[in-house]
Amino acid sequence: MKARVFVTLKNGVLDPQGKAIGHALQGLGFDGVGEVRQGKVIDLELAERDAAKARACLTEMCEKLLANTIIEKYEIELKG
Amino acid sequence: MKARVFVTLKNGVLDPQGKAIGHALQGLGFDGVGEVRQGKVIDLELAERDAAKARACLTEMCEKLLANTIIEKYEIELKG
Amino acid sequence: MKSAVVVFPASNCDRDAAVALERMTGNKPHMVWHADSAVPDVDLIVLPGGFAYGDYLRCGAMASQSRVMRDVKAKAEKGVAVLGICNGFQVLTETHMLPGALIRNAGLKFVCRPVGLEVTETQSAFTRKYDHGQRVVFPVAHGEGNYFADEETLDRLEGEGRVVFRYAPGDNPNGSIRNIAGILNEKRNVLGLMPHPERVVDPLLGGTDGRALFESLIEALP
Amino acid sequence: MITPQIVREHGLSEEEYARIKSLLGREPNLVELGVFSVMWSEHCSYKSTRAHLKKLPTKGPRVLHGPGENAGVVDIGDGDAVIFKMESHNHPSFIEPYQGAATGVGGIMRDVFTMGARPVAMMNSLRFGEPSHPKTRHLVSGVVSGIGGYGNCMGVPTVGGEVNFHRSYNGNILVNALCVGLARSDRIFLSAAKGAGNPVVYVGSKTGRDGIHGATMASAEFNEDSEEKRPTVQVGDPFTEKLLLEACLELMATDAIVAIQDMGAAGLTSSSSEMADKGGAGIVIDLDKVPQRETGMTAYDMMLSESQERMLAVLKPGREAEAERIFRKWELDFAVIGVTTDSHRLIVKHKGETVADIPVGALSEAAPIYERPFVKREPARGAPSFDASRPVMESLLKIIGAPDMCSRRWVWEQYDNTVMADTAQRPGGDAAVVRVHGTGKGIAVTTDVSPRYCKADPFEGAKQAVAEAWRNLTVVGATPLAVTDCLNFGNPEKPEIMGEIVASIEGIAEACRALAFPVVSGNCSLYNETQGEGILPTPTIGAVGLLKNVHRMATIAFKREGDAILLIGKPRGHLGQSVYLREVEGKEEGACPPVDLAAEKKHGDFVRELIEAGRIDTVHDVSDGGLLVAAAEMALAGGMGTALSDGDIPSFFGEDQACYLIAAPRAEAERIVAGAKAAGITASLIGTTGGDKIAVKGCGEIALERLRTAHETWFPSTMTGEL
Ligand SMILES: Nc1ncnc2c1ncn2[C@@H]1O[C@H](COP(=O)(O)OP(=O)(O)O)[C@@H](O)[C@H]1O
Ligand SMILES: [Mg+2]
Repeated sequence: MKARVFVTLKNGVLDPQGKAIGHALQGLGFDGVGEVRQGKVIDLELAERDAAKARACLTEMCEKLLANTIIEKYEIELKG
Repeated sequence: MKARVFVTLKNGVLDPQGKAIGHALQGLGFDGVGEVRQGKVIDLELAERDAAKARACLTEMCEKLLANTIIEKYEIELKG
Repeated sequence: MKSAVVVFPASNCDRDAAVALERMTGNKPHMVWHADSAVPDVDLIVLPGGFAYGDYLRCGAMASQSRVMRDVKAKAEKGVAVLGICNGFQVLTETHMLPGALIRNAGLKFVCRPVGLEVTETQSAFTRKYDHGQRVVFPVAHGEGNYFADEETLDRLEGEGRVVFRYAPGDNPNGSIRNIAGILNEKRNVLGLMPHPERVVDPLLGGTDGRALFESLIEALP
Repeated sequence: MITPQIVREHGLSEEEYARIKSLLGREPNLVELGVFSVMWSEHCSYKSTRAHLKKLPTKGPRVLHGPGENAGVVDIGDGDAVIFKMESHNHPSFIEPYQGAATGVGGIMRDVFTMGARPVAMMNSLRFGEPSHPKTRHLVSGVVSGIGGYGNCMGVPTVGGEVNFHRSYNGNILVNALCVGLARSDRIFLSAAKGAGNPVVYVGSKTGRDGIHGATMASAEFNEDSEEKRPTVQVGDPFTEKLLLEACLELMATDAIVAIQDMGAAGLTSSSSEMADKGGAGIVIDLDKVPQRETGMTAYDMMLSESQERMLAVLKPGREAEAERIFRKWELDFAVIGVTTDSHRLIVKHKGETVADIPVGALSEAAPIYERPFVKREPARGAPSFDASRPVMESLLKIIGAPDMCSRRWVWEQYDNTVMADTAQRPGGDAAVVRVHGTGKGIAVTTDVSPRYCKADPFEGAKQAVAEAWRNLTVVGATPLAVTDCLNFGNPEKPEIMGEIVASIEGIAEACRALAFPVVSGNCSLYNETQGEGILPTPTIGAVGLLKNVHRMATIAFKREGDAILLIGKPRGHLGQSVYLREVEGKEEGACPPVDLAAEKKHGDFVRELIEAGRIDTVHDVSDGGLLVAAAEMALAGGMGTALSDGDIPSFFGEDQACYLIAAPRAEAERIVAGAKAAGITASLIGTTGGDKIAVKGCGEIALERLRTAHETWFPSTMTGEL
C-alpha cells in the first residue's frame, strides 16, 4: 500500500520559507498571491494491506518521527 | 482560491532525506516500510477565481521558481 | 583584472570574496546589489557563498531570479568569466548556467571542514596555475553541496574536460556523484565549485591553496 | 476583572499584585497585568539575584559599558571595541531543540548588533542529560543543528564552546550562546531614549502570537479563534535577521538614531519601557501601527509577543524617511509606532483607546527585589581513595574516549567556523581566535565551567570557572579582557539553591577581582528543575581576550619533533571530583581542586609573555583529565607522539589548577626553566615530542592512532541515525 503524509506548520507558527516564497512570487510579477505556507510531503510504501492498520501505524510514525507535533500538524492519505 | 502544489524528486534522483527517514522508521521498529521519498508541499492563496487561469498561473510558478525541473516534478491541486 | 561581486540578500561570503580579490589582484571589486540591472564592465563576476534568501525553497532558487542575474547571464554568454562559490554555484545551477543540481548532503548535515581536492583540469582560466592532478585543501561549508546530474550529462562533463575539481578519494564530504566538486560550462568561462578558495589565500587562516585560482584568473584575464 | 486565578497564571504573587495596585493607584487591566508580569519576571527583573550581582567587579580601565546595556563593551585600542554577551535559551530548547537553540542564537546576536557591532564570533555552552537518556540524542541533534542553522545563515563563524553530559540535566538541558561583535568605540549605540518628541520606529519582522507567556488561558478570552491551542514556540528566521543586521548597521552609519534596542524576551513591552526608563523619558505606542502577521491580534498579544527578528529604535525627528528607505531596501517592515514624551509613562493605545498607562519606573526600579533566604552548604571535602594498581595507559584510553572528553568534531563541523575569513584558531583548541578584520589584532574567546566542581563547592567551583577561562585565553597568547556570565541554577526559592547562587557569585567576584577580569555582561537562568530535582550549579563563564599580534598565537598542537615538554606549575595530584575518578573509578567524590588565584596570575602572565615574545607557540593548560590527558590532546592535535617521564596516577590525572604544558625546542625550554626559577615559578622538563605513540616511562605506550580512534568515535557513533 502506498501512503502520503503531509506535514505542515500549525496555524500561527511563523513560516519563514513560505513568507519568502510569497515574496519572491510577487517579485516575479505574480499578482494576487496571498499567504504561502510550505510543508513536507512524505511518500511511503508499506507492506501493510489493511487500511485501518496502515492508518494507525502511520499515525504512530507521525507522532514519533515524521512530524514535530509541537509546531507541526499532519494529515495521512492512503492510496490503495 | 486555494491551491496546493506538490514538488517531489524525479525517479532516479537520490533522496538522502527520504532514505534517512526510512532508516529511522525501521530503527523505531516499524517493519514493512519500503521506499520513502520526501518532497515539498506549498499551499497558496490566490486571488484568481477561474480554475483554468489559476492552473496556468501555477504551472508558470512551478516552472519558474517552485520546482527545479532538472531534478523535481510537480503536481497542482486546486481546492475550490 | 577588474572584478565584481554580486550581493544577494543574505549572501555572507561577499566580503570574504572581495577581500580575497583585493588581496590577490590589488583592485577592489565592485559590489553589485542583486536588484541592480547591470554589472559594470569587468573581467570577472563572482557569485559569493552564503544563504541567499535564507536558502529557503531551494538553495539559489530565488537568487537565480534576481534582476542582476539576467545581466550576469548575458555577460557570461559574451565570454565574461563567472565564478560561483558555494551558494554561488547553487545559483549557477538554478540559473541553468551550469548543468545538474546541488542537493542535500548525503549525511544530511551541514559540513564545515577542510577537504582534500584534486585539480582534474588545468585547461581553464581558473586553474591554469595548478598542476594537473595537484592535491589542494580548501574548506567546505554547506548543507546542500551534493552534486547530481544524469549519467549522460556526467559523461559529457567528463568527456569535455569540464570537471575541474574533484574531492580526493575518501574525502567526499557530501556524497557528490563521481566526487565532483567543481565544473565548467561549455564555453569554459563559468566555474561553479562548492569548496571555498577565497578562504585559503591567507596563511593565517590555515593555507594558501586557493591563491593559484586567483593567479590563474589574473594571468588569463589581463 | 482580574481574579486571583489570573494573577497566579501570570506568575505573580499576592504581594506583588498588591504592589502593582498601589503603584498604579488602581487595579490594572489585563494588558497592564501582562506587562507587569513579564517585566517583573525573574528573567527580566533579576529579582532573586540583583542584590548579589552587585558584588561582581564590573569596572576596569578598558570597560566602556558594563552590565546594564544590551551587552558589555570593552576597548581594544585603535578606536576598536569588542562587544559581547552570553545568554541562555534553556527552556525553549528543551521544548523544541532546533527552534529553541536557533532563536537563542538569534537573540544574542541582536543584543550585540543593537549596540552597533558586527557579530564576528559565536560560541555555545551546552549541557545535556545522560547519553543513555531517551531524550538526549534527539536534544543534542536538534540543538546543534539549530545553532548551526541560524549562525551559518547569518554568516558569523561559530568557533567553539562546550558540551557536557550529566544526569542532572536530563529534564533541563542548558543552551548558553555567546556572541562577540566588533564596533568602533565612538560608534556605540545605547538604549536610553533621551528626549521628548522623538519618533519610535519598529523594524524587522511582523508581530505574531509567538511565545506569548504561559498566560494563554487569560488571553484566550480575547482571541477570536481560540479553538486551536496556540503553540508558544518561537520559530527563527535567520534570513530576516541577516537583513536586519545589515539594515541596522547601514542605519547606524548615519547619525539618525537616538536609541535602539532589540525586542527580546517580552518583546515590545520590555524594549519600549526599558528605553524610556533609561532615557528618563516616557513613550506612547499605537499598536494599530505595529506590523502584524495575523488578524485579530489583541493589545495583550502584541505587548507580550516574543516574535523574533524585531527591533525598536528612537530616531531624531525628521529622520524617518531616511531610515525607512534603508529598511525598505532590505525588504523589512518599518513603521513609526509611537513617540517619546516627557511624561515618564508607558502609554499604549489600541483601536483609539488607551489600553495601558503605567509609570515606567514601576516596571524597573520599583520591581521587587528579593533577599531570598539562603544556606551555604558545607563544601565536599577529602581526597577519595583509588586503586593505585590500575594501568595508566588503559585509563588514558578510556578517558580520552569518554562522552565528556572525546572530540566534539561532530558538533563543530556542523557550524561554519571559517566564514568571514578571519578565523585564526578554529574549534579544537583552548580558545578560538578571530582576527580583528583588517588589522593584525586578534580576539580570543572561550566558555568554561566545571559543574561537578561547583556542586562540590560552589564558591571554589565558580572561582575555578573564571580561572580556567582566563587560562584558556592566556594559552593562545591573549591578554584576558573581560567576562560575561550565564548563571544557570535551580529554584532560588530553595535556600540551598540560593546558597549555591550566592556562593557562585562570590566565587566569580573574587576570581575576577584577583585576575583584573571584570564582568561586563551576563544573564541568569533560574528554576532549572524538574520534579524537584535541580541541575548541577552551572555558572558558565564566557570570556574574551586580546592578542596584540595575531601572528604570535599559540595552539595546543605539537609542531616539531624533538621539542622538550615543559610543565609549568606544581601539581599536587588532586584527584577529588576529577574526570579520572568518575570515568575510571566510577565515583563523584571529594573536594574540588582549590584555586590559588595568585599562582594563576603569576603562572599565566609568565606563559603569556613567552608567547608574546615569540618564544613559544605550543601551549595547553592542564584541566579536565589532568596532565596526561593534556599531553595526549596536544599529540592528537599535532599528529605527533611524545615520550614522557614517569609518575603516578595522581600526577597524571590530577586536576590541579594553574598548570600549563609547553612544547619548545630544547635550548629554548632550558632557558624557560631558568627564567621560571628566577621568577619563583616551578617549571620542569617532563618529556619530548616525536614518534607516533604516547610512551610513558614505566607505564607502557599507546599508539596515537588508537588514541585517536577512541577520541573521535564516541560522538559520531552515538549520534548516528538520529534525525
Ligand atoms: N558546542 C561546541 N561548539 C563548538 N565547539 C565546541 C563545542 N563544545 C566544545 N567545543 C570545542 O572543543 C574543544 C574542547 O572543549 P573543552 O574540552 O571544553 O576545552 P577546554 O578544556 O580547553 O575548555 C574546544 O576547542 C571547544 O571550543
Ligand atoms: Mg583548556
